[in-house]
Amino acid sequence: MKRKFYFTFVVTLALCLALLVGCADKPSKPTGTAPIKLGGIGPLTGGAAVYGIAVANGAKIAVDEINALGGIQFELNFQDDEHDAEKSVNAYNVLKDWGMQILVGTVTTDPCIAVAAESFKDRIFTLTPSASSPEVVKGKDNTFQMCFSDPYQGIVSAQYIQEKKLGSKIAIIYNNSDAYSTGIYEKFISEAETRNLEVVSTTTFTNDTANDFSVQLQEAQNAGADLIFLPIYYEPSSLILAQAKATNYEPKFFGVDGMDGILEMENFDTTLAEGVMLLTPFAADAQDERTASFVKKYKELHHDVPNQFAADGYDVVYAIYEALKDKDVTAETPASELCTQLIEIFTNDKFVFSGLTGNNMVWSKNGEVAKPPKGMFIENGVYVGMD
Amino acid sequence: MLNVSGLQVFYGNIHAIKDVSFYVEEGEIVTLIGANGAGKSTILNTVSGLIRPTAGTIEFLDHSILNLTPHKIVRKRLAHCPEGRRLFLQMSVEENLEMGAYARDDIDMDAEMADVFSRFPILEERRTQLAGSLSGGEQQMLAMGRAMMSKPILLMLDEPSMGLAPILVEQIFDLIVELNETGTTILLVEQNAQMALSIADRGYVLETGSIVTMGNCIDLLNDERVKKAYLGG
Amino acid sequence: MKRLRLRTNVDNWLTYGLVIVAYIAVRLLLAGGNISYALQGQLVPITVYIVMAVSLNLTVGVLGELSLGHAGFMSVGAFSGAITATLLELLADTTSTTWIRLGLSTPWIRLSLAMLIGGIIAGIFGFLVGVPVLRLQGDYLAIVTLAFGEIIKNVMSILYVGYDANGIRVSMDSANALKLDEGGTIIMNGPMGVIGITKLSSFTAGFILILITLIIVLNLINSRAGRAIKAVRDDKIATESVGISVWRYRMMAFVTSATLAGAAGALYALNYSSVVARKFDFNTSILVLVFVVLGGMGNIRGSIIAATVLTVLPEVLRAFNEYRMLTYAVILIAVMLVRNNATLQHVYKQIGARLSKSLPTRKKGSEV
Amino acid sequence: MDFLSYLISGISLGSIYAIIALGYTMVYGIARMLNFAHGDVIMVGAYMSFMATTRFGWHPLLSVLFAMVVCTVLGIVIEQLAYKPLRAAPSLAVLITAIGVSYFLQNAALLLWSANPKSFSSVVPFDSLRLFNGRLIISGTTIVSIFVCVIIILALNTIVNKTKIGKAMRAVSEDKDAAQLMGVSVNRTISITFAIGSALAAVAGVLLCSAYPILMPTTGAMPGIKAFTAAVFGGIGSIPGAFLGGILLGIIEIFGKAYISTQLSDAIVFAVLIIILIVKPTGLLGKKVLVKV
Repeated sequence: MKRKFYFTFVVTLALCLALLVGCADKPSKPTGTAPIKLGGIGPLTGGAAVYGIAVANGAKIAVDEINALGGIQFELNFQDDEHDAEKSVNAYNVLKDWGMQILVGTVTTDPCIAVAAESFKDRIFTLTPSASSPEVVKGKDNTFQMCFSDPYQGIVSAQYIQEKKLGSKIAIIYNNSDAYSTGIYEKFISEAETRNLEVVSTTTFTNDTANDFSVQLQEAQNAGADLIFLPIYYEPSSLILAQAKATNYEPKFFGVDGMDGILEMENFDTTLAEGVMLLTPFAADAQDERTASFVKKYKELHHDVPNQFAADGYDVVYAIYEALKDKDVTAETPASELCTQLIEIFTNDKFVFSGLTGNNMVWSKNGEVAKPPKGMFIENGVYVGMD
Repeated sequence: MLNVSGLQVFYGNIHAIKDVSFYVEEGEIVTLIGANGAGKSTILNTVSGLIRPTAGTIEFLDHSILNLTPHKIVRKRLAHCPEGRRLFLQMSVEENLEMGAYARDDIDMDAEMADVFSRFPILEERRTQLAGSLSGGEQQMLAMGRAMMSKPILLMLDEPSMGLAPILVEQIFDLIVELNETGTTILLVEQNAQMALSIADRGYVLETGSIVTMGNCIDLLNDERVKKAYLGG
Repeated sequence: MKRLRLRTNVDNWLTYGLVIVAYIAVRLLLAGGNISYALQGQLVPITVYIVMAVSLNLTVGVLGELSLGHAGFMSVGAFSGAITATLLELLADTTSTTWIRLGLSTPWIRLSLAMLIGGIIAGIFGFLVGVPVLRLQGDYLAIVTLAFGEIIKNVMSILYVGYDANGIRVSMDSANALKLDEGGTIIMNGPMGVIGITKLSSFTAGFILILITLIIVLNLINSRAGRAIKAVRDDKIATESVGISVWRYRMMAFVTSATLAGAAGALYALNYSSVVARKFDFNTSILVLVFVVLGGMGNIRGSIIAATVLTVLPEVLRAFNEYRMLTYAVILIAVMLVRNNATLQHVYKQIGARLSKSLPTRKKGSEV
Repeated sequence: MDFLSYLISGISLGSIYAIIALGYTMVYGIARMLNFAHGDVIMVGAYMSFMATTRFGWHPLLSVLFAMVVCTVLGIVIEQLAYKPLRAAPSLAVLITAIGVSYFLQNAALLLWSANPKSFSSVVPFDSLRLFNGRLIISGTTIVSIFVCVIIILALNTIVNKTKIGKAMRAVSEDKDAAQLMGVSVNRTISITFAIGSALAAVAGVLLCSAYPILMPTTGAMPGIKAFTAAVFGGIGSIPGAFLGGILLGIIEIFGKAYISTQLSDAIVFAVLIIILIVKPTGLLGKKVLVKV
């Protein structure tokens, strides 16, 4: 009956296996000075693609710049994980077959937790640009973060709001289906308690209900909130700002690094974001030469303004470069040896890195980065330092 | 008018129609009789294009209609009133009649409908009712009426007497004869062989997908085998 | 009849044979070090998806009802399995009874218990969902399964489970609301899911689960109950007169399907260091449905092959870079078109007919 | 006042679900297939309008027309290439193909327009309506959505009940074979249905993004599923049912958030759906399915 079909199926299966098995012993011989193999993992398709693509693009720019310098050469292989732990581990294994020596990734939190467990076991140094949960680095000496950790952002936000007396009655709207958002919220709320900040309304949404915020805003308004804390990404934030405006509700809005990118959204009415405050390590319109040159390159290549993820990706590659540039490492150095060396360097007090997302960054033994957050507020459509 | 030859139809692995050939001349009433499952409806469905035969030719007015889709065949004024009536039960009586004339852009809808209503006054009474609310007899009248609306030159009727009271059966058969007299050629499929043979000019007897006997109706009515198998003695 | 049963038996043995031969082949390749990391990493997910596909086939192919929420049962199994495994590990550390400690520190015992409990809890959910679902028909039934899947996803992503000296604590608000003692552990942390899972799953465990699934499903299909279920699928009205027992059989199939999905979910969760509710969404339900439809409804062997090929396929397509998922979509559409093309089917049939003269044919009733 | 303003938010959200649901229900009613790619056609429609206004600088209304034309063509192309060859195939095969089309559209959009979200500017030129000294605000988009929704229903009702093609649609929906015997081309009728459904999707996409101004390749996915739920809720295949289902779903979603829990709003929506279907197994206004013996 359907034997022909089976036949086709089995042949396809065989081909698939052949391809995969083939991958294992296919040595990729690069020409010239053998570059060090950087693997990258992040969502390039699906709902979270915006973050993965930005990191991949940013990292690529850094690799090209570094290779042009002539010293250590890098080769970047960035694989899609669709923001899914299973696919992320698959991508990781593909990179292992390719001969990855250092991992740039993964971009999003829960895939990163799964992958870091593997890279820990395999002794591959892992520096994630943007997976910000402490669980990512917990118990894994080989995993480091380029971004703030979620609890840190929660604590610093509460601190900022209290110290600068930004609001007396605070409402929070967070995404309860998102690890990043929930992570910041939980620390914020406990820190707010110790600092005697009055939280008058806490409402949530999920990725599936991130359209209508009328109820959340109404509750905040009814509770008399004069500041709304938004530990969420900029896409839902843009909707919240628009809907608040439409109902003439004008509290202050305080965001975290996920808010960065809102001004660069194509066609976004920046007056909506007027006066919005946020903590972010990166601002695309910063005046320093390095940021300007990065933004210019990014725009030329991708016709978009880079967001913080792109900057994180860029910084990750540069941090690895800075760590390795005076060391005697080659494409032949085993991953585990590189791992030991890099752990040693990153946890060394003397290693201080300055990049697009902060100056004088240092890493703690547990892998978290310490860098000063920049408080910003939006005035006339641009970031202005809060201090 | 209609010329079918060497028709072969398969349902999956079942050989439903085995090398069937027949013809219908203009102005005739021709009947296909046979037991349940002999393949009568399959033949009509194949002629009207609903089923694609494996082999054989079907010519209507000297043109092959073998590769035409059903809605194109209807436009050649070959109407098929299918088994089980297949009315649009969620549509009104009037809309069902309008559907009958769907393929004809050139006719006067009101006049045709008036003609149908003159034959079946009960339908006029029920013209806004849903077809699903009609009784069995009324539904059969509507099915006939719907088939008439397209003013076919060849009308294929599949079991018009099924499930009807004898008095209604008589009425339907009278109408068939009347339609034929006003110039419509009829291909009639019936289980009620007695009745069918009594009004038809010629008949074909089907058994498990093959034609076993054919001839004019008077001969068939007197054929011993036919008598035994289909006429109850 | 005797001939038919013989054919069915041959057919079933072919299915078992396929699985066993594939297992041995992979084992040999693994021993020879001939398998890429990429494929090694996929071995457990492949077995999970095979079990998912076979169990869904019980609902879709055999019961004849479209389910769009199969991932929901997988989710229930994954979380109850992951929580069970974590608790057992904690228990092994704290208990003073030697034999319990020894038992629980054995990974495969913890894995089996986790899969068992994951399966049982998913089965209970299957029953609860089945009560309303099996009253409905067709697309309405499908949408209710979709709704249950979404509800499960929503609830799982706000579920917090902790463990401390006082026992297990559960909250639907936040991790702070668990109010754990000093030294308590958060096992399940809302949208973060269960983190820090000790990886217990293995290819062999997956293989054993497939065998168990096949034994259960194939025996169910060929049992009296199975025949009754199929009779209902083919002709609802005629069998309705048979009465209440039909409902029981249908429920039995539905619950079995949910239980196996739960066990598969537990196996899946314990293959990674973390598991999140988001994974088990509508898209995952659809993915498994694609395996079933592509493999042929009611065709168990087809499900196994389709699940394997389609799990590996997106990885093979990595060479296409950013066009990968686009290519995947095109292949999916093309395969559906080719598979259902009337002309080609005719060709299959002729080839099939020629082959069937020399080989025992598949039982016709099990195909759609 | 809160109650009223929640009600209005609900109706606003609901009217958009309703327009999407109308497209679902039309296609389901006639072609008997669950077109899971419908949500992605919505997304394409929104991108078209976005491109027309921001890149080509067209008038918003012209951009809506442009979106409708593109989506209509897209709908017909999809139907011809992917669904028509499967007319005789089991309905599940068509369902899977529709999902393939959905993946295709999403990933094509990702490649064409990048993953970066776009901020959509509303095509509605009216200001909000302020009542009770500004304590109750009804946005221009809400008013237009409801208005458009009502117009679409009236138009669909007229098409389906009064025109020849509408009768053909109903005939095909009831009995494909009998419709063919009346001279109806089933393929053509289904293609026209797809064209209408896709044009509606374009309108829905523009209104969705006008009300919730963010546009990404995945924008249509969740509203698509919700609207499908709404269509079933009201009785799939029924035009007034889709309207009622959409509006009710919107209201339930908002009220669930407002009065029960923002955390569980989705679970609440789907739980209500399940309860309704248990009480009334064919949806609110669904016809009893005729089981052919």
